[in-house]
Amino acid sequence: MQRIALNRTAANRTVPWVAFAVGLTVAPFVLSGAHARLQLIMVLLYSLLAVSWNLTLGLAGIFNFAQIAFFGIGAYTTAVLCTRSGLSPWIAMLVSASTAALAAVVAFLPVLRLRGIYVGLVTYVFAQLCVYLVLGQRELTGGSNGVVGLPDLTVGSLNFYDDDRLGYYFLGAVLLFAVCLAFALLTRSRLGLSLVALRNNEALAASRGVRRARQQLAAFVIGAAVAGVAGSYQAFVNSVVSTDVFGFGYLTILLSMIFLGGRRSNPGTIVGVVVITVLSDVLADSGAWQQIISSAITLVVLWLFPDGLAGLARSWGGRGLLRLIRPAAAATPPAQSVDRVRDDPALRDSLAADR
Amino acid sequence: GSGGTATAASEGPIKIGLLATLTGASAADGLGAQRGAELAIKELNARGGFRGRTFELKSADTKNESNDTVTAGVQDLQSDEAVKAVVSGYASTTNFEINNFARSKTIYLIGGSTAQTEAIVKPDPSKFPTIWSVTPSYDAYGTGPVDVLAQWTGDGSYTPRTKTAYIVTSDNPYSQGISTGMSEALADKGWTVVRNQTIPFGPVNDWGSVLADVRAKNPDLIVNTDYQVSNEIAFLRQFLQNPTQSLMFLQYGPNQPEFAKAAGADGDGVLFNNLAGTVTSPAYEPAQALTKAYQAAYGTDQVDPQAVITYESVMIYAAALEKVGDPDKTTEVGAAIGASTTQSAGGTISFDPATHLAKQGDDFVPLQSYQMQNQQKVLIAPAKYATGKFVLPPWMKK
Amino acid sequence: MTPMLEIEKLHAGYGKSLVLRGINLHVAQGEAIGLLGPNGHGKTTLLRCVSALHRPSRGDIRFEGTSLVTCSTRAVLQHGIVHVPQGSRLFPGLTVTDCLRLGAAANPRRGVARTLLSEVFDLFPKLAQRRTQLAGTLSGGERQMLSIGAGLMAGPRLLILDEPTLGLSPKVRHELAAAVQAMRSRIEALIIVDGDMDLVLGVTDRFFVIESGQVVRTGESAAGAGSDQIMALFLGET
Amino acid sequence: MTAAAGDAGPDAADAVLRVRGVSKSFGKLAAVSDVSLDVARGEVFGLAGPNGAGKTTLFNVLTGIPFGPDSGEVLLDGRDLARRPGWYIARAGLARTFQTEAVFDDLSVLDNVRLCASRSALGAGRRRDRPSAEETAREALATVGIRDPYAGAGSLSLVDRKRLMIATAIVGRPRVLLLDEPAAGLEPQDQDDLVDLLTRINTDGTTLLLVEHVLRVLRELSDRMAVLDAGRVLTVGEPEAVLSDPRVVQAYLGPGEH
Amino acid sequence: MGSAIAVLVSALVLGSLYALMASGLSLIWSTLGVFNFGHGVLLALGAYFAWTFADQAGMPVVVASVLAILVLAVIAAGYEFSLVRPFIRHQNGAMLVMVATLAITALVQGVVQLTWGPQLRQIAPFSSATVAFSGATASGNQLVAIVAAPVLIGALYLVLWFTPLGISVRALEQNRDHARLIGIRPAAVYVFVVGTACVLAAIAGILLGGIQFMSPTMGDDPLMRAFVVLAFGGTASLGGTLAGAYIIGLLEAVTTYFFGLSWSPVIVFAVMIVVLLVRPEGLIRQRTA
Ligand SMILES: Nc1ncnc2c1ncn2[C@@H]1O[C@H](COP(=O)(O)OP(=O)(O)OP(=O)(O)O)[C@@H](O)[C@H]1O
Ligand SMILES: Nc1ncnc2c1ncn2[C@@H]1O[C@H](COP(=O)(O)OP(=O)(O)OP(=O)(O)O)[C@@H](O)[C@H]1O
Ligand SMILES: [Mg+2]
Ligand SMILES: [Mg+2]
Repeated sequence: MQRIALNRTAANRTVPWVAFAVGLTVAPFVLSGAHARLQLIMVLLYSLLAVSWNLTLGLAGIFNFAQIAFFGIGAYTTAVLCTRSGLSPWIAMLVSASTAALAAVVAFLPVLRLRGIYVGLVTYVFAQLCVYLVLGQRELTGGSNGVVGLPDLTVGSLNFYDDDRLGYYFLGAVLLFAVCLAFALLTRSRLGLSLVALRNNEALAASRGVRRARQQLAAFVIGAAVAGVAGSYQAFVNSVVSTDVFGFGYLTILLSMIFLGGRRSNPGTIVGVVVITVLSDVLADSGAWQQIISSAITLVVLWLFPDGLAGLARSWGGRGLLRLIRPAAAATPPAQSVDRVRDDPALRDSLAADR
Repeated sequence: GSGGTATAASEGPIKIGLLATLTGASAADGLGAQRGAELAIKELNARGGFRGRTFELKSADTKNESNDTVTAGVQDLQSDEAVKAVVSGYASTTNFEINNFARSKTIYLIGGSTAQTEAIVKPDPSKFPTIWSVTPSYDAYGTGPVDVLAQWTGDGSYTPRTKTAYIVTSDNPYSQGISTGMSEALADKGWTVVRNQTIPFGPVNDWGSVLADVRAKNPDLIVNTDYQVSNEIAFLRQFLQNPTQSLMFLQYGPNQPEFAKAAGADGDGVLFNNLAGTVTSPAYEPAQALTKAYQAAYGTDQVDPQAVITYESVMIYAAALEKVGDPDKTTEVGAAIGASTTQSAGGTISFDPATHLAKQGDDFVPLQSYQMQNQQKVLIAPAKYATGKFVLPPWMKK
Repeated sequence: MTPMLEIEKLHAGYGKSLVLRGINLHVAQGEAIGLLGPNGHGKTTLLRCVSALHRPSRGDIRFEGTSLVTCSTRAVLQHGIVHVPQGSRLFPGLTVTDCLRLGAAANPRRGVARTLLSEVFDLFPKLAQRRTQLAGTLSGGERQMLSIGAGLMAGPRLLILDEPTLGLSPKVRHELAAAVQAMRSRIEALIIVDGDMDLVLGVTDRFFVIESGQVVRTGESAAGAGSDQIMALFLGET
Repeated sequence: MTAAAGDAGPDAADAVLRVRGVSKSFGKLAAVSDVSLDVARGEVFGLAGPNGAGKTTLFNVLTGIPFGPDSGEVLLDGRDLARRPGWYIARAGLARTFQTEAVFDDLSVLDNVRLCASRSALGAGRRRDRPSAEETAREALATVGIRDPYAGAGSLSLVDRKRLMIATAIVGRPRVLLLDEPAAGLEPQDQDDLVDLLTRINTDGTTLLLVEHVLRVLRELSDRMAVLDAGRVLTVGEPEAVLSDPRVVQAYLGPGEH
Repeated sequence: MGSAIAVLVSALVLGSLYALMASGLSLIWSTLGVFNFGHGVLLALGAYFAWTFADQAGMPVVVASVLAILVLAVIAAGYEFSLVRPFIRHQNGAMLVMVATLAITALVQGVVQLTWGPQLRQIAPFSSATVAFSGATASGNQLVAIVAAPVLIGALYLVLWFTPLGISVRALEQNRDHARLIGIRPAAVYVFVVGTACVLAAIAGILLGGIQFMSPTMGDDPLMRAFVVLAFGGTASLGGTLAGAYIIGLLEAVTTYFFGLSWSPVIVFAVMIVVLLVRPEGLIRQRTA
């Protein structure tokens, strides 16, 4: 059988994005109410952070535990600038991205000489050091008191806090959309390719002129900048920052989200975020049962679908896709699915057998 | 919830919000807070509620006290039109939620972290008409022990050898505030603080090195401001392996029933104090009443200090509401709270307009000083309520 | 000659793709057989099924009458079936001697490790020079020698060699062929897969050609040696 | 012993790659010791030798992956590359393949090649002066004969993996391509295809340095060849002459192989 | 003199505790390539079971501890069966196992909280005797910790380096398929590895539960320290892990004595970063495994 035709038309590429944008736009009106609004904002926040982490953890395959530190640094930068210097909150947000990026450069230094799981150790230690740094710089960071009383974000006379934080929701939505789009482009760019290449075979990559240090540093820095913005966003939403932004809690919940959804797949990750957030919310009143049930669900999903929910969706979507294309092999499958076919070993085999 | 116009909102039950750690590591505190508020609401409804409307409790779980969970809890309470007031023993570590409640003009009566409350309110109290702390400033925790020391030195029940003190401070705002205050107070009275050692907040695996230093310095007074019961007992036990001739003051922990249970006879002689919680003197009626009600409802006479805070908060709110007459006029209700004086189980509560904290003092909310004797808490100061006297701890020779 | 190993209607695959489509094959006691066939047509898969590294989806493998398809790899080994896999990197972090010793751990005859070790070192003197080196740092050919050596240490009754000459220099290749011939007196049966057809036909009694997961031709190696028909199979379309 | 023994060695000006006294030891083991070779522009230079002679190690130190030489010079068009990082040497125009075929499993065939065709891999240059990475990549795939550019590299057959590895090497237009046992494990037909392919690559102007144990391939391709033994160059010269040298027969070929 | 010995006792107790945790972690790590996040909660389980047997069932502490260790060994088998075996064979199995251990941590913490509640609990000491020498004292539990850890880890070292089982453990880690071909049963090795690690964690838990109060999260802090120990001592060898544990213990005790408890982590981390930059594989490098 002739290989499926692969015309990646502009329409095929844009449809999922338009759907995503529409979804983000209508979500706060479909799911109205202050409680749902805050849950949606949490979804956006966690998604931003998880997607930013996916760049190093998923795409580049680096066991980077410092992402939470970048998030925390972003949050603290914003909080300190806004309460101590009276800088415009918007500029503070930008500065947060750059301080987080700068921190990424520092965190990356030991990574230059380390490989594999050792990277996990040092980056984790880096995150711990950040906590001690924050606690140590009491005058600046408020130490264990944290920083309270951040101003609201405003545009003209529009206060983002109004209308149950509708402004914050849309800010988060725009950020998430932009970041997802940027990362999708990045994945297909040479930087993205070289990160995968380094993950697969470092020696081969080097022999093809790929500079590990530079490319992985870029991944660290870009991911960190996004995490910094997420931290800043979190600081504004809560209007407070304390050392719990560095906590193990974030680490655990984010890892579950990423793996439940499927690493290396941003849509999957976002689904993971939604599932865990909804689950925690539904189980909010069940005390210790909450963590028991949500971790049990994570385990069951991992048992059944090691590639996470994204893997599950792929194999379902894939089967549907196969049924679609068999009668008319010339029909063009959506660009999205082509990528999925390529990523999924089971599906790849079935296509190979078909050939 | 402000300006509710719908008839349902103005005629249905009046909801009182509760922010508490109902699950997670501090679930025990959360349970206490919930019981106090429940008990108060039950009593209020038994008395007929407010003009035919009943009170109802709406709890929001702050779990691990992280900012995200507290924000979510606050949001949940705020978005319910029927919630007119919120009470809390403590919610976040920073008290940042005060700003949220001030913004929505919701009545918020809080117990914990008075330093933070003061820091937020003091710059402009007029911005916080609905925010009040039923707990007085923790400053007394710093000065109180020094005052009683001076008293004992005066009446000859205790004579320090070198007037030296060793302070262990846990790295959290509560402990830090107290240890700073205590250092200053000690210096004022001519004492030397030989070391103020900060330890990280959280479980301490081994106190050996800290105690080695303590023993080397051999002070008259050892203060550990880490309020976590488990750390304090471990500290005490390791100290008792090879004690020095020092008084031992432990911040807050021994107030909790678990302390006596877990430490047993090892706890005897330990000094501690309390600004919250019932005044445990048989002569003090309001505390006796609350204890009795608590016993009837929950089968224990150990009234959780968190329960005292939430119980009194609800009662203070209800009284102010009665005065103003309209739950939606929250600013007025707030003003009424600020002007009120209440004989509560923890002492007489009236508020300082400059900080919105309850006033502290023997005639307001007293600092109760205790010593553990024969595995019982014995109230040794202030004299007004005292039920016993200071004795030298068993590890100290006359 | 009684059949030692019988393979019947064996089907196996990866995921949804079927690689073996009904292989029938038997090896008699004392016999050496060779498997030939183009790349990627299932020879390795077949051998992996025999040593229980891979589960067949259908069909049966019997060794001296006992079915192997539900056995663990270890149980297969305990029958005396030793499989030297294709292109294995062995244990990169263990020394040459450790790898060989570990190979002997499965040998039912205790206390032969030392003699076997010196035999392997005689066969591959290069390994003797490298005995304390980590397996991971060996050259490609040395690694291949080590892999074969570790297989011999297990005291095989049925020895399975998958591409043993891959990456070996011509000289070592000859030595290996000679060694395999010499070994035949001690092992009861041999299955060998190799790209070097002359070598395979030189050391075996019979050969099987596997294409598209099926045995498409079989014959006596002596007769087949140099056979244009076999050559044609390779040179023809794949 | 060096290649300068006068036998058909290229002039200094002609040599694209000059290896000068390169050594590499692991502890006491001298895996490569004092090797000097001159590879002429446009030739196919064969390299043979017993297992463990140091062929792969020589490739490693020439390309700096994963390590450079302990001493010696590696001159590519007169520029010394010894002890430079691997990516730098690769961009300077010295590409290699690996003994165990390696590709980027999680990328599609096209992306594998596209990455290696990228501007960053080729060094600086005007973008509009050259075809896009994708075009170059498709061209390279056509050269090696892989038809399906969207297949996942991880699902390729052995032959295609080998082809893809070569495609990723040639797409960057290296001056010298080092090939480590490209024919190992291939059946006769595929070996012939490989010879064709390498000949074409060579005719297109890429100098080849070829390590191979399959003598047929070595004979057909090499213009000149050297035999390494125990880290040293044993002989250099015309393939037929080298392969009939008694020392080579003794150390490498063994009886009966000619 | 008294202070020096007290600090030394402190260092040895901490070192032993960390060594028990870290050696199990490092064993799992080097065999499965996995960081076992569940190690802390296993420690807590050990402590809670020992407490239940000692305090509730009224058994002598030693008997209760042995029983708790047995229970943990059984739990370890379940742990391996449900968290390691289903995942490790996958591509990226290591990552999956890690997330699974993360999930099980939350799950077990919840179960512990439901089962044993939030009250403070402490295991009765092995012996109420204290030993005093030159002005410093050590309690029975401290002595048990100081002696037990090196003995147990020494035994583990012997097993790993001088028995076929030990070589199998190392071989399996390096090439699963070939290990199977030479007769190694992965499942058996994994059970051994996880079981040993669990038992060591349980022992650490029982010791800690006698010194401290128990909570579902009591293992978190020792786990983090063990993490640091691994980075410090390297995972390449048990010797390195052991040395790392005692060095960290000593560093902590000494820096606490001189600079205070809150400075000790900063100093420990700083030293660790320097060590990692100078010797990326950890302080002590060994030939193999
Ligand atoms: N782990 C695997 N997953 C999916 N497909 C596989 C796997 N291993 C092998 N295959 C496929 O199975 C088929 C048969 O492979 P096998 O290795 O058995 O062939 P072979 O005859 O030994 O080839 P060679 O001569 O190259 O060694 C090939 O098409 C290969 O791509
Ligand atoms: N990292 C290392 N440490 C120790 N010895 C090594 C290391 N790498 C290679 N060697 C040794 O150096 C020698 C040369 O190895 P090399 O891989 O270069 O051989 P080769 O000529 O490519 O052999 P083959 O034809 O078998 O691939 C071998 O004996 C090998 O064992
Ligand atoms: Mg094969
Ligand atoms: Mg080689």
